[in-house]
Amino acid sequence: MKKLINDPADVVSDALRGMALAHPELRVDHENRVVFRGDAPVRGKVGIVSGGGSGHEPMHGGFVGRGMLDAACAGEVFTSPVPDQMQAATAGVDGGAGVLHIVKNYTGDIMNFEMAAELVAAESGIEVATVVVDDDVAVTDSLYTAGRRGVGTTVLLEKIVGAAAEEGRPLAEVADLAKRVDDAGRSMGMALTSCTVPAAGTPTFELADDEMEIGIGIHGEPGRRRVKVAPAREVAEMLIEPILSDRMFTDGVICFVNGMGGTPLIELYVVYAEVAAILERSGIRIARSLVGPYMTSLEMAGCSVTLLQADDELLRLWDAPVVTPGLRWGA
Amino acid sequence: MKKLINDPADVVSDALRGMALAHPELRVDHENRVVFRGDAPVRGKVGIVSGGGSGHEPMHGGFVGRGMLDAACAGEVFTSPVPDQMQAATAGVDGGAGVLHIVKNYTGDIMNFEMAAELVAAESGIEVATVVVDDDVAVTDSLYTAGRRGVGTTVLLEKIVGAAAEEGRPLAEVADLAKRVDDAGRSMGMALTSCTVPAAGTPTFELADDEMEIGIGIHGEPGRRRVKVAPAREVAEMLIEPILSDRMFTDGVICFVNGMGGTPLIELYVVYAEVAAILERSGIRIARSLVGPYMTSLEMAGCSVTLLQADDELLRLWDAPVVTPGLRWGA
Amino acid sequence: MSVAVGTDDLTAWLRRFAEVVHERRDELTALDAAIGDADHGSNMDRGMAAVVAVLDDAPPADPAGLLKKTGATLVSKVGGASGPLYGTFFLRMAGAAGDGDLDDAAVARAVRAGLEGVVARGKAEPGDKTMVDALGPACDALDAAVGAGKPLADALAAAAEAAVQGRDATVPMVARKGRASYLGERSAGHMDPGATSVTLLVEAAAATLGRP
Amino acid sequence: MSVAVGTDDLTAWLRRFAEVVHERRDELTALDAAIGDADHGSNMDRGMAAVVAVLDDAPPADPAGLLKKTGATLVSKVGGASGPLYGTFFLRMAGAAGDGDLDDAAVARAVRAGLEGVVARGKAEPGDKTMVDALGPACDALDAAVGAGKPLADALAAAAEAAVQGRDATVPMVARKGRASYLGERSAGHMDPGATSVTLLVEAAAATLGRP
Ligand SMILES: Nc1ncnc2c1ncn2[C@@H]1O[C@H](COP(=O)(O)OP(=O)(O)O)[C@@H](O)[C@H]1O
Ligand SMILES: Nc1ncnc2c1ncn2[C@@H]1O[C@H](COP(=O)(O)OP(=O)(O)O)[C@@H](O)[C@H]1O
Ligand SMILES: [Mg+2]
Ligand SMILES: [Mg+2]
Ligand SMILES: [Mg+2]
Ligand SMILES: [Mg+2]
Repeated sequence: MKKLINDPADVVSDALRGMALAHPELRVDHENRVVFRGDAPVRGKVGIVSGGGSGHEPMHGGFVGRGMLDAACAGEVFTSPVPDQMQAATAGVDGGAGVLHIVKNYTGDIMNFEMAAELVAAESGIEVATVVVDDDVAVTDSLYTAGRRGVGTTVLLEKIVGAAAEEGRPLAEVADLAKRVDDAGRSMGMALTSCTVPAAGTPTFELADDEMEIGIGIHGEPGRRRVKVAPAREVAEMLIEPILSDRMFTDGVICFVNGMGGTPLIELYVVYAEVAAILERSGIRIARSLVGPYMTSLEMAGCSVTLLQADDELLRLWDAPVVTPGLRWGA
Repeated sequence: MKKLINDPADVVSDALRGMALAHPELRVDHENRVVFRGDAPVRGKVGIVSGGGSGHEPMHGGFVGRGMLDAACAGEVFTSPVPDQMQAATAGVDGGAGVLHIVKNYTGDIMNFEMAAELVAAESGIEVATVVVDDDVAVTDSLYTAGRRGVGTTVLLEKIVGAAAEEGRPLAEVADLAKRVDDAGRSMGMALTSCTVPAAGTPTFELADDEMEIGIGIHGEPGRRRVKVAPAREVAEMLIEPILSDRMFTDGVICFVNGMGGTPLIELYVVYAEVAAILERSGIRIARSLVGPYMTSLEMAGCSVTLLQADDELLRLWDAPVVTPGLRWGA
Repeated sequence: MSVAVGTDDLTAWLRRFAEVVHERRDELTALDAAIGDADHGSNMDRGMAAVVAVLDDAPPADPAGLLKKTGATLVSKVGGASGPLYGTFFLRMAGAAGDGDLDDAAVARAVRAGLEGVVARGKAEPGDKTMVDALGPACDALDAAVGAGKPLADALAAAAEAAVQGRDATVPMVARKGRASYLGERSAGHMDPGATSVTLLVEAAAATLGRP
Repeated sequence: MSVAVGTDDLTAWLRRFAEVVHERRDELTALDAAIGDADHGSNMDRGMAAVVAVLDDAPPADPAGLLKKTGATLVSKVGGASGPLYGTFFLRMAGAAGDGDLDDAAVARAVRAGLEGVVARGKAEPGDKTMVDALGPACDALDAAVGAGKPLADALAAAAEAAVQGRDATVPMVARKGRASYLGERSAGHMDPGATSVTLLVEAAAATLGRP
């Protein structure tokens, strides 16, 4: 295993130390592993809390700041944080208007956030609402399974919902908006290589030199199928086709080409060009775009594509100022 | 070779298509492979032109925009652009106040920019000044060699000099400032893996599973020495020590931990924490920092560290608004 | 003739489980790599190391307290799916344990409560390819044996036997819960990591409890 | 008795060079991978393919025009170090070529002018482990043989021989110019890619020019 780390057991705390030092405008609670906005809690504003396993940087800690998250809880690598963390985050961001928990649909995340919400309800008067993001079309949606994973839409949702909270909207509205964004987003990912969980020390899966995995998530889990490597043009087709089959997209989408961590930006732009060409042929206008490694899977090489059906309100919230280490504009 | 590309011969033009589509605020001259500010030329402002081989994204095209570059020329992967490109860029950004060429110290870049400057002088009245960036302490500085490579300082220099040009300062001042920044910056890099030039198809060098290269540049060239892999703490020492031996740094530096393309952000933060600890022990205060993959070497895993001795003026220019795909704040 | 299970017994059980998890950590992680995210071994090892630290430093004096602290520690230290599930298992055991030492029937009742907690928390049904597929049969076997008046040691041996069979039965299953479910049909042909670790838990019980 | 070198001869030379570069593209890139950035083969191949396209589509009618267009095409299409250097070589040859076909002495003068252009542009000295280490000796051998009245074909054969030796002599050298210089002592033990490609250029001349 070749990584720029110290002891594999310390990766998360070491990285949080680095984040705290590099971003003095944030406040890091190292004991609870929570990254806070420097000015949290913001009085009268709905607090937005997200979190999940580490290894997806900049998500979520890098999305803390004005116009996006108030706090992010960092679990061990690929392991949901524990309820204590969400409790500390919730208490730390409550400005009196309640708190929204943004949870990606993984059994671990669901259960830990659920326990945290139970504890918060039992121990404090803070009102908590929860949105579950489940946008991965690689996974069959069924009542009888764990349902779809939460992937790329999470980034867009955190930005949009963060902007709405910044506007001072009440918790119920913010939570409704969050559900609307989740409903409007679909994603699909692929990998050229596996990643190596530091504590495991070996690649999670093996891929031959001429193979790629289609339909992967963001935890190094194997995908839905393994195929021969193909040009970016065909990869873009393989990712977009199931998205377009799953939901109607009409004029004006946010198109997000995400890097998995080991794929450089030059390749993401190549993929974006192909994705844009397919959407153009399909008569779907791209209203906004985002290209880069925003929701990674350690050093995995690969990408995912997310389409979010936008409307005027969502675009206005997307364009609103955001000041975080990972996304920053308008201020 | 596993890459998200189409034909290796088309990587640069495909990526430029993607960039143009993802960033409608920029103008891309696909024939000359030049990325322009949408509003170039800006009347009365010194035009800032940079460029170099591709494969370092977001550098340089991703640094085009208000407060940074007016144009960037994209060469083939790891190959300096040709004089025609710099000529087109220079003509396209000249707002009457002259143009600064930012050139990294590589024989190819030097000669191609030199020929471009000769052609501009012969064929137009545009005044051109040139700054050569040569900050890589891995390379011995000598009159009898090609001198030091231009690496990480380039990013900081483009930001700072871009801000000065935006203030409306005259060419001579902007060029002097550029030289001052180059003098004040030092860098050192390392690699855990090689990269693969698309047209070559195989890794430029081979590294055993327990080896790393210290003193690499940004073109997949082998480094100065090969050593056993070590914890981030020791890697940080290996990178910082030669920097601190090469120049006096006093209170207030800009500290830049750069990712080489294949190393995820979580590891860069781990390295940053170690770098910050060493600087703290050395009594050098970090005034500003930058952590991320800003000057990459395709999908190489590794990092570099750049220290720039700052002062009030440089910090003010660093903090000034910048609106580019790769760096954005304050506006 | 029932042998009362007290704090020392539970401590021995938990220490034994911690040891085995530590020894087989890489194996559990490898199982999770095949159909999950390669962290089940390190998750369980981290959690049980924290439990052992509690046992070393500030062991609660009564069985219910010990089980509760174990559950709370796992919830606080593990995360992922296994943290809340194992945590809930011990918290519910604690809730059912009553005061003082546990006789055989109390042990069986506590384990049953633990299982119900796991099901309430995770909503897995038998056949979903989860720890429930090993813990459920183990619990049934324990109830049956204790109900038939078998000594606790024998009852736990039967439970361990049932857990092993339940664990092995997860191999051909297509996962419907947890991370493995994302793989669809590709999840078949692999043993479930949580069913494997929970079998180690029952085996550790068989090796440590009910021995006079 | 001097055989005049005309546009057809130069065209044959350039086509031959383009062919050889294309065939040995991977070899040149591999040499550059060892001490540079793994692009010399693709750089030269891209450039010479563009030259061949010019020869196919719009070949200038006179030798000087042909050399000039070749140089300009290489400058515009190659980039890197080899673009300006090879480009300058041909541009300076063009400048020295005068009007009409070239006799042996004119060929030698043009090549010398090309070499001087390379040195003026790149500032490499003999022993710096660059193309100059092959082109320089080739130029000297050409001058000497032509001065001694040898037929051009023989003179170019001698030049090619000298280029080969000069190229081979780059192996032990420590690079002081170009990208290989960043490697310091580690650059020793590898043949210089530019010295290798320029040797192919001289060999192509020997194979195509001065043959009646
Ligand atoms: N809904 C559920 N009910 C019961 N057990 C579950 C459920 N989801 C997952 N598990 C168990 O958890 C195990 C995985 O645990 P672990 O790898 O530690 O967590 P994660 O899946 O969050 O990475 C699975 O092998 C399975 O036995
Ligand atoms: N200053 C110089 N003078 C002469 N030749 C040089 C000089 N610098 C580099 N070269 C030649 O250029 C070759 C490398 O060319 P190429 O790989 O195409 O360009 P780059 O080094 O820009 O990648 C070297 O092998 C060397 O022979
Ligand atoms: Mg996990
Ligand atoms: Mg090159
Ligand atoms: Mg797991
Ligand atoms: Mg080269």
